[in-house]
Amino acid sequence: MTSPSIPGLRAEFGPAVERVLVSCGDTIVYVTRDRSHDVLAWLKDAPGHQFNYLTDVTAVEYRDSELPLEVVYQLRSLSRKADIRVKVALDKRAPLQVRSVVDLWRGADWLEREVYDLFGITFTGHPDLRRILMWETYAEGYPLRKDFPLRGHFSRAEQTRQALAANPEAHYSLEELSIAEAFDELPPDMRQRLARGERGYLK
Amino acid sequence: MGLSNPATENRADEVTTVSSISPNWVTTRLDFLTNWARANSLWPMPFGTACCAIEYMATAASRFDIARFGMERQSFSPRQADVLICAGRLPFKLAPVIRRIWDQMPQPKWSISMGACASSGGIFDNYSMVQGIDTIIPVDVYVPGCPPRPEGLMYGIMLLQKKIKGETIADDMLREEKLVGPSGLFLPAERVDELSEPFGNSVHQTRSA
Amino acid sequence: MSLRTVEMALATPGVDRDGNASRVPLGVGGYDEDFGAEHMLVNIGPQHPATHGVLRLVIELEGETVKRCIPHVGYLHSGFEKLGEYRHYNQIIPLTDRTDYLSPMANNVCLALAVEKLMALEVTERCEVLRVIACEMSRIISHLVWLGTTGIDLGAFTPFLWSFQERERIYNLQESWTGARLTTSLTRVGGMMADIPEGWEAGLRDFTRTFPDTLKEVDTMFTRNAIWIGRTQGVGALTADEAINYSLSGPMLRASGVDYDVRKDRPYLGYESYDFDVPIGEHGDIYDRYRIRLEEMWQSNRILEQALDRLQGLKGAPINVDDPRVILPPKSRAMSDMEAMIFHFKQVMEGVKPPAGEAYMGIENPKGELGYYFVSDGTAKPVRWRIRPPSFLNLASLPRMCEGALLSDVIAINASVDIVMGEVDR
Amino acid sequence: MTPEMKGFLLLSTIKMLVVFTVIMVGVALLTLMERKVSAWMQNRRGPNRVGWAGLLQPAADGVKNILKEETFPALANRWLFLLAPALSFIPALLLSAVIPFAAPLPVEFDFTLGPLGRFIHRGATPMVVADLPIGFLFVLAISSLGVYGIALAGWSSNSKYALLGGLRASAQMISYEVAMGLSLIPVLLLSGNVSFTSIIAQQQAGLWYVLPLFLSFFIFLVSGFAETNRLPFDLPEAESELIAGYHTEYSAMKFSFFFIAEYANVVTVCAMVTTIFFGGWDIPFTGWDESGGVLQTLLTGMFFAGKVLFWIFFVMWIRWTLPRFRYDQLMALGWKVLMPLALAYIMVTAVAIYLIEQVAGVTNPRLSALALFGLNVVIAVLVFGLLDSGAFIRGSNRRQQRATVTP
Repeated sequence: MTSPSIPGLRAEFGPAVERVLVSCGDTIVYVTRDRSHDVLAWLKDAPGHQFNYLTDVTAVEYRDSELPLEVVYQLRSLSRKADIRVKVALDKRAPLQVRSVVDLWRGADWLEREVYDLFGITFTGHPDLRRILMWETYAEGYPLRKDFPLRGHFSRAEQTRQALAANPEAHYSLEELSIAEAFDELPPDMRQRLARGERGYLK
Repeated sequence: MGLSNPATENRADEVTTVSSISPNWVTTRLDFLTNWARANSLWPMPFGTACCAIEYMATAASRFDIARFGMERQSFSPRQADVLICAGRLPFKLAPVIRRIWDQMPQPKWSISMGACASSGGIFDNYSMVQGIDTIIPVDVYVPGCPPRPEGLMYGIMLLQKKIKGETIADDMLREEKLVGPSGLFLPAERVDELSEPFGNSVHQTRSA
Repeated sequence: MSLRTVEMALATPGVDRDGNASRVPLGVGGYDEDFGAEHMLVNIGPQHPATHGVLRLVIELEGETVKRCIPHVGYLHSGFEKLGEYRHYNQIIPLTDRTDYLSPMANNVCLALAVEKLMALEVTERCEVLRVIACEMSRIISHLVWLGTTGIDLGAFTPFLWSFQERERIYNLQESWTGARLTTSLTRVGGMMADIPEGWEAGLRDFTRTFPDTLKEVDTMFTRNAIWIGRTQGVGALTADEAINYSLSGPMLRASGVDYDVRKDRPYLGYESYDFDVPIGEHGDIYDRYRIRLEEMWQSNRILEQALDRLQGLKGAPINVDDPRVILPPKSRAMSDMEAMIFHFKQVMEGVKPPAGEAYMGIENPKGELGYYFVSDGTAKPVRWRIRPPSFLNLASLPRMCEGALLSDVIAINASVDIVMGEVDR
Repeated sequence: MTPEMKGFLLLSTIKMLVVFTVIMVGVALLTLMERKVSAWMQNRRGPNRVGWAGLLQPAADGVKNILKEETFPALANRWLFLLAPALSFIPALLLSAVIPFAAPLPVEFDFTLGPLGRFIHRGATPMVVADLPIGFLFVLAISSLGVYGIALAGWSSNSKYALLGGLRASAQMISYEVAMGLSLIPVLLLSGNVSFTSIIAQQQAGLWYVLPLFLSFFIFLVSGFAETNRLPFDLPEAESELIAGYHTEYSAMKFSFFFIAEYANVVTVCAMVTTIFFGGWDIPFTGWDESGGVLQTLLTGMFFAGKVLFWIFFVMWIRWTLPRFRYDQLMALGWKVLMPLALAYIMVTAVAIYLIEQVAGVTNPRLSALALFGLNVVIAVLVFGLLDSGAFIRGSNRRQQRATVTP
């Protein structure tokens, strides 16, 4: 049985709701990439739906390389005790981008960073999109992608070398505290030093 | 960190000369005293990361009580620690940290690799995990198990005590540590390939490739 | 908002690029010739007594007041989800032990439930009761570790050892049931690894009878202790709306006054038929979290007693579903019966094969809602195994909770989140 | 130099050696005692592998630390880094010089020792290395020197944890110094003298000061905990926050010196508590005066040791029981509770003593002490009632009421 929210969703967004299916009792809604944020915002606030709790954000890549990458949002309404799963399919040939939902749920912050880290999906509008589980200079790619071998791309020796070269306190600086916004707050001399590349370089 | 320094000379092929001082009555008596003190006052630096850390905590708790060995002072400052106990898996992201802590510990120092993951990578033969902390720091005692029981860890500690009691101050090579070369390996790459042919070693990607 | 990435030069701190020693600036911001910097950056972790593993916090301090707190995780990233894609469903169970290693049995149960949901399997009643026992035992031992480590973080060392004594008693029970103290691998898809051994209920009953003594002892030591109250009340408070917005779950969510417990609201394993209360806090501070976890241990004890009563009536009932697709035939039959041997062979070599589809199963773990999300394409190995990690999401609210707190409060707040890094970093 | 002076010097040297040895060995054994007491409270065994019941454990730790590598952090201020352990170690030992540890011992000798000449000593010798007339003023002065060692250790290490620890230590020790000093003024009022010997004599005549001056005792004890950086006031080395606080960067013997200093301070504070509030070496209801012999000296010495050991045990008991204060709570307790309390108590005691001795004309010291004791019971009930209501430490005033939200 599909979720009772589906008719409302279809009425509100029409063609943006691509398809609806049920798997193991859970309703799955596929929405288009450009309307995903609107759909989620509507689901969060619309009276009668109120999926106010973001259970999870993740992504799925299928073994069949033709199939698109899916970003999965698990929503829950705490008051109505109902669930819905919203999926956004991303064509692998296009840039992997989707609107961030951090402005709706603060809890999405780290979840989206994790998806970015492990799948390489960019969330536009995310305040601080950095790698979270792997280190900042990790060079091998996105580990949960299917074209990423289980043991990584590099040899063990190279991995060890790179890991040891990664400075454990490299981010122990103001720049690190919040990379996205720190630069503007830096004192002018530090900004100049950064621009000169004394502590690193901007790109 | 002492890591970026390339090993200027490769000692792998040298014949190890053990000592410049021959053992005599004085050194053996001194050895006894120093080794007795060191073996019985091993202040651990608990580098607890994962499941093994819980078993390490159980070892420190009432039922097993490593305090009996004089080890209840957990030195979270590496400066005051004698034995680094790496309890749990070690991802590459943590590799420089353990190396740094090891470098910060004053001599004489020892290390125990607790559990399968620390010793060999365990079930985590994947992109993120160091396949054995002995690729990062020297290890004195490996304790197998996933996680090892507290009895296992205590047996490892007792083995380490035994090892310490066999040390001598006459051996000036005892605390010598080889630095990692620019390739990230202790041995030259060709030598690694040669040693690991034709099957590679347990994690066959450790080849220099 | 602009996105900028500043890449750091790979030089060792304290040593510049040319290898000369240099003094690391102690502070940042508003640098003044005479008085130095206004703020100080303190790096806590990854190896620090109070980070419960390998969490790293970079804290910007003004005096001792926290201006900003940035958690860094990933120091224990072990690639569980990637490994799961290379394992049969039953082979994933040992991996689940090692994510949240403070409550391994509950993780095993969650995995089995998720795969059973994917395959639409109904487990037997005895199996359900045994799984409830496993979950509640896990809740108790996990909260015990939380209690002990929080005590240490706030300076009281002794309760840690008391809680570990109780843990040892549960370890004994776990060991006699599963053969392992910590990494239990208790469940299988469609049933359990093993039934409980003879006389095991008596041991658990003894535990449920005497365990409240320890709880009372802890209660006398902390609940009305002026220092404890002073350290915990009003610290790290989150409102209900914030808690929901941050996707918190478990005791963290309930401490903020949100009445949500997966066991009550989306019952599984027949939890709706047990008589227990869900404690709800009202201030959302550390003290409420402490009270809730303490109360949950009492309630778990109650559930355990009820489950033991039910187990009496289910003596000799089967624990595994009668389905050769998922359950191995008994060894004796596999050795003598051709059909059973074929099933055994196919099970071991090919593994359980759920139909194509996907399922999300969330259960109330000690840390919060643990969810396993499986996507299957009909083969024996999942396309995607996603862990919805409760402590990862709970930890994400740390910067918010630490605003304006003192350095000591950060430690206390971090302890109150009850993280386990194996699960945060996976 | 007169033979009498030589005799005095000889005796003083002997006393110094004895006290130094006892303190050093005692401190070593105290570390073992701490471990055993904690083990006992936590249902453990504690060290028991070296020597009988682990008695040689301190020796093993000591020898190991002597033989360990000394580290100097790069860019630490080398000289201050070296000096700091000594600076905290020496005041801790100096303090033990002024505390009388037994009843005076009658010693008489008159002999000639080769080229050194004649040594003469007659009469009772006070069992204290230096019987200073300034008594506890000296203790207060010297104990406040200890903070330099800790603050310098924190600063010179070039480590942030150590710096924070050092800062906390200096603020905390200086704050509690005030309360500690003020808490001793009622003692001065009652005894009329700061010398330890006369304080003990007064207590023999009247009552142990813990009864007539209970609040002084309480404030002194709390400040003593803070002065020695023991739980619940161990913020300078708060393990779960600052790893090891001010001695984070210290290894080997330099670290051991901090350790010894801490325990020596504990001994001193406990000895002070014993001397000022529990009659020192006085054995109650015996009324022995200075005419006793060697046996009396031995017995009183043992009694003194017993009392000190009890207080040391008390300190350890507290350490393994209570959680740690937060920094602002610690400061609030020192400045907002203990100091005003001590000031008010000075006033109350002064008035009470005036009333009892001048107005009522009570001359029997025991009677006047009993009267003060009665007053103290009333004050204590008031003060602890106030403290328990949680106005200061509890922090409940920070708590805002919030309605429960059900989603």
